[in-house]
Amino acid sequence: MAGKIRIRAQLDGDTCEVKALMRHPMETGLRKDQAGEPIPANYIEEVTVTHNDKVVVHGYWGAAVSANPFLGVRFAGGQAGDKVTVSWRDNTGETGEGETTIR
Amino acid sequence: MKVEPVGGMARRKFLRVGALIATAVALPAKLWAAVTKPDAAFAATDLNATFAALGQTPTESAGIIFTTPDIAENGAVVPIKIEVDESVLPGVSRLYVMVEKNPNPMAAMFSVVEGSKPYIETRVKVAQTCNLYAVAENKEGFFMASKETKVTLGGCGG
Amino acid sequence: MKIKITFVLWLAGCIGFVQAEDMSSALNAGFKSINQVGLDRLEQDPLQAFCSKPREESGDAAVAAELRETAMASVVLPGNGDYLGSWERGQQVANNGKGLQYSDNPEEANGGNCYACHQLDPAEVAYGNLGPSLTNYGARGQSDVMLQYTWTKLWNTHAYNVCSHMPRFGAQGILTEQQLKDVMAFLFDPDSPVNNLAE
Amino acid sequence: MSGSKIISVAACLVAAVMLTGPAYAEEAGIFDEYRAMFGDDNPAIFVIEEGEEFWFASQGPKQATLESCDLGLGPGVVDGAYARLPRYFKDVDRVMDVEARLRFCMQELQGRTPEEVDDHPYSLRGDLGTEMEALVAWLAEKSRDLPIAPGQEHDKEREAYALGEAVFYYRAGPHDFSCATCHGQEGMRIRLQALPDLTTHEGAAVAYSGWPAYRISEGVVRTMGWRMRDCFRQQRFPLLDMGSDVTVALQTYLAVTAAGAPMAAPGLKR
Repeated sequence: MAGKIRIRAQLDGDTCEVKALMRHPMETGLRKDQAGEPIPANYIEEVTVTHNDKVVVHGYWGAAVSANPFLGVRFAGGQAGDKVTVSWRDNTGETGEGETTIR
Repeated sequence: MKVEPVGGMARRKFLRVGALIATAVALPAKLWAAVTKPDAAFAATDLNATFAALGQTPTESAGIIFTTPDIAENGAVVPIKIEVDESVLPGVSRLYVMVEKNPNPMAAMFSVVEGSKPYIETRVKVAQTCNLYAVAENKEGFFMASKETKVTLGGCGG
Repeated sequence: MKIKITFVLWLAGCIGFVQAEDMSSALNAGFKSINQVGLDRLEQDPLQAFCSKPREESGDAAVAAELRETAMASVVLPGNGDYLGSWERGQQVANNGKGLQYSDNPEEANGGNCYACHQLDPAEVAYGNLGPSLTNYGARGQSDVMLQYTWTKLWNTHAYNVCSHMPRFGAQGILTEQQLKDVMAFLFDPDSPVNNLAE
Repeated sequence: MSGSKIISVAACLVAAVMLTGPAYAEEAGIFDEYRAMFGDDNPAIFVIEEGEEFWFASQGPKQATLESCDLGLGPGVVDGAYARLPRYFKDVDRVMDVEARLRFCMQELQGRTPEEVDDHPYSLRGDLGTEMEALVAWLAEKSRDLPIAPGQEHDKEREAYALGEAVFYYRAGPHDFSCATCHGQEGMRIRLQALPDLTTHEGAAVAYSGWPAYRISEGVVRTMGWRMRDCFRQQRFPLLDMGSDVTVALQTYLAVTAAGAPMAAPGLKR
């Protein structure tokens, strides 16, 4: 169940719409737990969306992106069956990756 | 007096922050080398300093279509959508999301590779009622659209 | 103190009874004390017991009258006859929903959480409607009678409405006398946003 | 986004995760625009998957799975089981809700101690979820769209209803609150939060069918048992014990009042 990503990639004319949901706490480092101990910062810092192994959108994030992040992007030139991936790396060096094919 | 966590002091043993996230795939330390992270902009603690770190205060542009809710039920998750009218603002290669009154206004920056649409949907934390900014960058410089989102106090207040 | 009460409940054509002892033992087994909140919180006083009937049932009128009198007798008016504190502090009390929950720090002042149920400052959109709107409350009058009536409502609302949903902020020690004065000022002071109709 | 596109996106999602219907099914009003922007994307899908993984995971001293847990429809039957709870279980001679039953199965089948099972059933701040939340989310998903049909044939099931109703109206604590204080009238809200009238079928149906739910303010799935515990916290009562007779009774009262309405959980809530 590690670093899971849910991806949907759908064609609308010549545009491929990608929607991704990532499993990540996106902790700011500013919160405290119920015992009053600080919860360490843990957030996705970098996200990449690729189409057939070519980067189409790349993001740098701060901790202000919400927990279990959602990302929607669009690109041209996709065909049904093409591979789309979304991958992330967080501030602790952990990574996650998901893959789907365009419908 | 220290308030004990509900459920006792036993340390959480499952699905703790980070515990869930094992390294499933070996990825390079950086996912993409083409753009470096503008660390100063992410570290800035007010909007003007964020703009300064990017190098320019953006000018208002009707070419940015920025959708956020007028009023959010919860500031922890505020959906945003940025679209660009490419007939007004062509060649946009970067999009930025900023939340004026967050501890660090810069929430996210996106590089849009040629062939991709300057289009982003995501969800951000908004600490208190304030303006949200969508900033677009092209060869001409920086452009922006802003919109206020009201964050309400929820539930029983406790 | 424990009050012996019987709940009469209709269900699928037959009558079910929940005896007070069964109720008490179920509650005591169903809850655990935590932090500053003990199982004594589960015990009812006569007023709580009287007001725990399903809404379609009304209680004995004589008992209700007696409970109203008891509530009225519980009210402690401010010693120096000065009802009004600071509306600015009262506004904070009205906005603060914390206090007396096991998740709250007992060393911090309790809130009144007025906005949970009432509209007050018309500029605040996040208000509840379990109670009536109190916007422009000051225009209802500033007489001693009005001040004493409002103080009594805050101290022990059951003096007027025996099974009101509103907490007994004074009688139960939820708010201090000073906090009550501050809330009074928030309601009555002409400079308070409650009475600012410019919005 | 066009209507047909919404449908096709949703259909795609059904195939992928068996999650149907608008994710944000609550009362309409001032937050409509906000809620509409969430579309069908409910992070509960991760938790549902995790719940399935937990069900089939060997755990405890006996290194057993929960696969033979009897949720009322026979050992291992999960489809539709959630919608039929709470119900009487002969093997323990008491009425149980989903959490009480899971707690029982974890002890019986897996040999886990009550201390371990009860240690931390609901997420604390900073958690991504717990085993209990994940299992309940998955089981609710397995009853999606099925009518709420708690047991009311056994005497103990009817006693649970009667106790639940009595607890619902039971005023106590420094604030004199009962469940009915907030949930006994129609059209009410606390601040801007709509309060379902749980004494009516319509209100109870909205409330009962939508839990468990992904709570966006907390980033975790919360269960009906947690919802009740947290209501009592705000009522200034002590800590409501998961799976206790009081919890089971209240859930029975609510489920019976909501009976017949289709389950729509895990939902998406504030």
